[in-house]
Amino acid sequence: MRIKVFIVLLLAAFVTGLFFVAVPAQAAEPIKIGALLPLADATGKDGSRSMELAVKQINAKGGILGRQVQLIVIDDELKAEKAAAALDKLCTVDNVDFIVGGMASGITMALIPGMKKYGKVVVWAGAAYSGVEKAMEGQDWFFHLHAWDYQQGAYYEKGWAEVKQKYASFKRDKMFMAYEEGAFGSGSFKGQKVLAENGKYEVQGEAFKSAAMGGGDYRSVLRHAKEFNPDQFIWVGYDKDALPMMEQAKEIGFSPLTFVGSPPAWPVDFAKQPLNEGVLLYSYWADTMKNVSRASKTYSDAFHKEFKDTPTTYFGPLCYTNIMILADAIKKAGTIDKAAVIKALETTNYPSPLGDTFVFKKSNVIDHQANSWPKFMQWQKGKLEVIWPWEYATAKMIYPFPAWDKRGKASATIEGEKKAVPAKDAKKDKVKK
Amino acid sequence: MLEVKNLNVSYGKLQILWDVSMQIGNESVGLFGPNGAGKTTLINAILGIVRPISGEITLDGESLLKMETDKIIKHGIAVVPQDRELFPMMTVLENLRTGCAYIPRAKKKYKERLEYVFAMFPILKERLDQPAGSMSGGQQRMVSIARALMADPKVLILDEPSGGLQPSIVTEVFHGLKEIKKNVSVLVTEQNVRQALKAIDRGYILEDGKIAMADTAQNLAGNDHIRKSYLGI
Amino acid sequence: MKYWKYLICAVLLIVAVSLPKFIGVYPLQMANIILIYMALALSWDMLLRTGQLSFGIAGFFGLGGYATMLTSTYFGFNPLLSLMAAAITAGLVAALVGYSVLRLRALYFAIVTLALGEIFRVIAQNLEITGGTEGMLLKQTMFKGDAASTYWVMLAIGVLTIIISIIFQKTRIHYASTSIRNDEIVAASSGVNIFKYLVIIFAVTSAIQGLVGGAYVQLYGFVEPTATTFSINFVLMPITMALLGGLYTTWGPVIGAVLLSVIAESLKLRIPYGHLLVYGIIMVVGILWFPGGIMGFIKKMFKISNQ
Amino acid sequence: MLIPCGQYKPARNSSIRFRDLITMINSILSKFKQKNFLIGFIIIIAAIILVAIYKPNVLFEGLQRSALYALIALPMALLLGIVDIVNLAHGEFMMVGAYFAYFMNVQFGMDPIVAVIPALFLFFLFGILVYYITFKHIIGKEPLSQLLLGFGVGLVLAEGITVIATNFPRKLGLDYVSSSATIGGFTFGTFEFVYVAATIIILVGLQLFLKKTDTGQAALAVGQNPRGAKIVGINVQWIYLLIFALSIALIGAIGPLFGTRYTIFPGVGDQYTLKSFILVAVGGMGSLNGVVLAALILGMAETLVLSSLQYGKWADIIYFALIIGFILYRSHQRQVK
Amino acid sequence: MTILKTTGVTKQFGGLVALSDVNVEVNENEIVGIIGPNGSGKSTFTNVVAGVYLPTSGKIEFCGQDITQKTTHEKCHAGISRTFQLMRPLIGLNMIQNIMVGAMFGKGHSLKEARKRSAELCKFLDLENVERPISAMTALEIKKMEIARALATEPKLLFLDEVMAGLNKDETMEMINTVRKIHSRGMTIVIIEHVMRVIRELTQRVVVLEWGKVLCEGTYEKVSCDQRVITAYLGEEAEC
Repeated sequence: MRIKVFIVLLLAAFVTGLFFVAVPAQAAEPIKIGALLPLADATGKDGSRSMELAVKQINAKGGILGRQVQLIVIDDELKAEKAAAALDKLCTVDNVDFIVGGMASGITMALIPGMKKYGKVVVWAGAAYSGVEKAMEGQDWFFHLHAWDYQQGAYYEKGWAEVKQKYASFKRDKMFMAYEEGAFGSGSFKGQKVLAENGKYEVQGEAFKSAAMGGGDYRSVLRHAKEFNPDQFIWVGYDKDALPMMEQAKEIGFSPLTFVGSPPAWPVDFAKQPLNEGVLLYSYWADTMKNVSRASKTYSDAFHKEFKDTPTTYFGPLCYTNIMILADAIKKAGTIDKAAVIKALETTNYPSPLGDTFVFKKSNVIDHQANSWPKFMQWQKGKLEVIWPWEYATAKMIYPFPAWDKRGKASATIEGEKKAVPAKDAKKDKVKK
Repeated sequence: MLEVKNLNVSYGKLQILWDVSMQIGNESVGLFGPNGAGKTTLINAILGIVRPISGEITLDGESLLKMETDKIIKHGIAVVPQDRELFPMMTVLENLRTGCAYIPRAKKKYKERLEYVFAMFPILKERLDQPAGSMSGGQQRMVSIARALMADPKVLILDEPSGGLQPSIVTEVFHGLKEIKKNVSVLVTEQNVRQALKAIDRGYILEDGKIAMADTAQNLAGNDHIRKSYLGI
Repeated sequence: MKYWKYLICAVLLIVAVSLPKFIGVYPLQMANIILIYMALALSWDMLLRTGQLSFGIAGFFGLGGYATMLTSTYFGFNPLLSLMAAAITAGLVAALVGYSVLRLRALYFAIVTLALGEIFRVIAQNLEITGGTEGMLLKQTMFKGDAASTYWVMLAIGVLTIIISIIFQKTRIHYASTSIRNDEIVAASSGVNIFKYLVIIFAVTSAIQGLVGGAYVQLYGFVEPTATTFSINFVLMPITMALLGGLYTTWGPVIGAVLLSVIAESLKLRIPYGHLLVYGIIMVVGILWFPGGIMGFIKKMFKISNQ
Repeated sequence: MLIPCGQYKPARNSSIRFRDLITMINSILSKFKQKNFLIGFIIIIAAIILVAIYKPNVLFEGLQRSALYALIALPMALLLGIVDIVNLAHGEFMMVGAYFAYFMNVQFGMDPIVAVIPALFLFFLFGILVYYITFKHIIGKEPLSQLLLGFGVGLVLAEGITVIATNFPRKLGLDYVSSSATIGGFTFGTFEFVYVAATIIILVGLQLFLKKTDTGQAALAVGQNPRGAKIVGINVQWIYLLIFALSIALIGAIGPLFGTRYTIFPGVGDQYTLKSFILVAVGGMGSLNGVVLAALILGMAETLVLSSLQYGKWADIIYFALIIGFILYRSHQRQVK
Repeated sequence: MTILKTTGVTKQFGGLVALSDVNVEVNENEIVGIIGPNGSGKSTFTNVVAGVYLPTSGKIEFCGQDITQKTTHEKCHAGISRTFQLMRPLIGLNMIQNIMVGAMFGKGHSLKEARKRSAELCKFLDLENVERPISAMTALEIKKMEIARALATEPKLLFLDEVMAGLNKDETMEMINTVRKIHSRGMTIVIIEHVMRVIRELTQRVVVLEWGKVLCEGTYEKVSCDQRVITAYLGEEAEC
């Protein structure tokens, strides 16, 4: 008796399962683009909205090759197995023509076997971990839009070198890196060590447990940093770590010459925080870039019009770019044939809202790498200003980082710095001591 | 007066009590019977822990049937359960206090009741701060009886009060029972029939869930049936 | 009547084996996920049948995953061999730690198994050989990711788990674990060597969890200590499935796994934002309506007694 | 410690009096007469002094960290340790409390520390609501279903907040959060002493409540022996409701304190549920002091390991190894007895 | 021949002395009764001999072997089996499965053999409808089942701990017959009881415990007239 009931139930469950997954394929009228993003995450939300925006704009202009574009976004839930299943659904049930999206490196790793199996053209926005690149060696259908970890590191070095050239008083002989203990943080530190060896400066680092993982107490790391007395302090973590990190640095009286953070996003209302003044960060995009880049302004305005909101992460413009590059290539190829689209993609030359122009080149391992470059930004008077590269700079850098305990006169310090060039020399002397 | 009328109780399909009726006025009443006869079930029914399928239980004319246990206790029934049911990590004094703290009527008389209880069990006075769980079985029994008395009950139910007690203490308990019954109705179940019969006024014999016999203590003491079933003599 | 049962099982098995002929890759992938969680839920339940509540599923799952990764990377084991290595490693470690840990009961055992899992994670995260926090990539996943073949391997693991569970239910192990769960003193007085059976069952269930962990690595091709391989998800989801399906049975966790996986996936596709809210409500309502799990509900409905 | 005959304490009102505090201190002091306790105490004090000399920051920060752990674990100790209800949505309630304070601040400019008071009341009501809808129906049934129910409730709370307020992290930037003091050239943060203070207040408050009030005694009684509690006239259901609501009120009110210092997001509570659960198990069911002591030892040990540059990454292992060792030791002690 | 011999067995729980210096001998094929008021240490004695507790001091010899420090299941394997004062059926198993637990783990029989032997035992003890769950059984049946579970381990010595508790008169009679039947198979039995009739009917020798000590021992007739026993057992003012 029991077995009967069980079988009935099991069959029922299975059949329901099969029915809902086996949504019948529709006639191949529109061009289908499948996207994988973590929808519960800020990056995924910005990304999916921007993709929708891009598709809407394309369709409003009559689509591509006279066909409409259909975007199918599936949540990867930041779970490897769910992401792999989602990829299978896109490729076999929805029969998409192209794959876009992507955020976390770990999830991308779980998708590699599937991507290789289907061999569809993939234009991938996420994944900075170079392990992914190694696994993608020799795959001509893989187009990557995010800088690899080693590229980012090298680029930062270049940036700081240029900053040093411009600002005589700038100093970066000793740096301390506080990094979250996950792959993101410790990968960054590994790269940084190599760079420091080449750049002949001293570096020390220590891992902390990110608030995202249940941490949130950074004082021991900050104390070690203070003892080390670096010129530059960098923390590599998440948006959740941003403000407590600064508060605790203030608490123990740790104010290095430059205070840099590199989270993928910032917490809500971070702009309103009084502590943010002078904090530097690595990012790809800020809303203020609309003042210096036309593409950025177009995107930003369109996004605001559509959603009455501003994207908080660079995944917004990046995912917009993702769709646009693909759409341009299809247009250029005149077909959705794989080989033709790959060829067309190789000739991409897209000025993106991120500021940079995307052109696919060879990277260390893969053939198709095009990316925007990170920018040095700084919070100034509640706004995120780009300070380097010079061509996108929206403001001048405040240097040195205004000490926490002198924040009462914060504004005076900034203005003083902007005007008073001689002050730099005085600081230089002080540093030399 | 506690009155039980035509009570039927069953656990699932198994009927435990059949048409049981009894009354307890201002007296002490014994309830005897072999293990499994339904003594504890009857007590549980009075306390509202088991719900009868039919019958009526009243205290001074007020029905107890629909009440929750805590309400019944507040109405003036106190119980000394078979397994004592003390709070092992709490001290003796705290245990005693729980006896009256939740009964508004008794709470007012806390000090008075405490004196009364100590008069009855002087040994407890020396152990006030000892956790109840660390005491010997006999002392725990005393705490349990004392806790019930703290409630200043109208009816006191004692379920096997002499179990696990040393004879001298048993004597003390039953001596105390005589004291107690002066102002409280007492219902006592007991295996130590001989001792109990000396302390009670009337007795009921419960067998297989039915009242087999009801008589005065004197008559029961002289009854051959009881000698045979319980004393084995 | 008896043969009818076997016949049904055989037919089901044939249907399950030939599934790749009829359905696409995506349902197969979903089937893989269901099988992964089902095996974890069932193995957890097998230990629970002795009354021991384990929170260490993720720990042994991750341990198996790392064993697979390390043996195939450093010793070039083929996938199936590396899966065996995963099962053996997890089983051995469980047997070893079981010697001290299985003297604990209830909440204490649960907490200690949880802590053990965390210790495995920290070790994996801090060693060079395991790739540290970045984890490691498998050179080539099992059968080059061929959906049918991987599904068959997962199916084999799932069926193996069900078979072990049935064996546990049909042999003296059932009597040992039930008596231990019901009353350890009675069990010992009847001659049950409680400790021996606990160690055996703990080792076997942990080996299954390790095996599933190994399969996970072979399917998705990487290990990563913090977010994926030792994820608390692999503790909470299987427990949820087993509880909702019905404890102490073979089919309860199976039904739970199928049902919850299907619900989760279909909710995700219908309600992209906030599907977990609905999922949570379903769980709460489920536990309030079916406190004995779905199997308990079925038994009640059909008035099927314990036997 | 026997009280001489005739000197038993006279009747007390249920209200808390100063004298009760003194008796409580006395009973704590009397523990020092026990040899084992004294030795343990001396060892702990010596260890703390050594640490303070070696690394003063460990002392302060360890104390603050321990206090936070203890603070969050205490409401769970009340619920799980005293009346045996497992609430896996513990951390999520704290998270909701933190969000409450955040929005009170953003909308009405209310200081989060002030928001503790409305949170206490609101979460008490919220606790009653949650109890009636969910936990009431499974108390006394299959204990495992409590786990699942708590997990489900936690998911609903976290996802509910995600739907309402998105899962972007939020953090109030209040000046006093990063206030600090300097003693002899050593600078340390002072805000987190709020946690120490709150822990002491809650611990003493709960102890007084449990020891000195009839309702508290009823809660202890229900926890130790639900059957016994019934037959002395305690409304057991009501006690479950009250303690549940009280626990939720406390954890909800801790939310604002937590949220001023830490970034909040819907998943922030998870880890703290787990930590509290572990602390309650390690500290001993039913013992609030034990939970605080366990938090102190684990928090201090963790901070000490973190404070060393090379071994900081192994702090987690120390934490969990301590837990395992402690539980094994305790079970061994039990068996010896 | 002496089958069980305890020498100076003492058991303390914290400060409480539950057994002190208990010396008891049980000879092969006899029925020994252990009586005493509640809390006199009867059950503790069973628990110490059958291995739930280890004695604080003293020595337990069984069939000439020292089994003092053996664990419960080892003592079971050595040949000591017992029932429990309160009914303790394994509710997850049905009637015959309960008995099979004893056969399988006590004696190491295979599942099939265990089932066969358990069925025989059921027949021997007049247990019918053996596939019933515990919830459908009467108290007498559960008691009998527990005896069968103990017998299934094929012990040399059987402890019956208050098997009559909770039974009515007829059931008690039936149980007495059952015990006789078991004894007639050549089983050595120690019976712990406070229903005097049972002791009188069944036992050849009685050991009286009080406050954890052996008060006296001898035949029922002798013991039941001992003034100390009467005082201990029936209360002070009893007469014989």
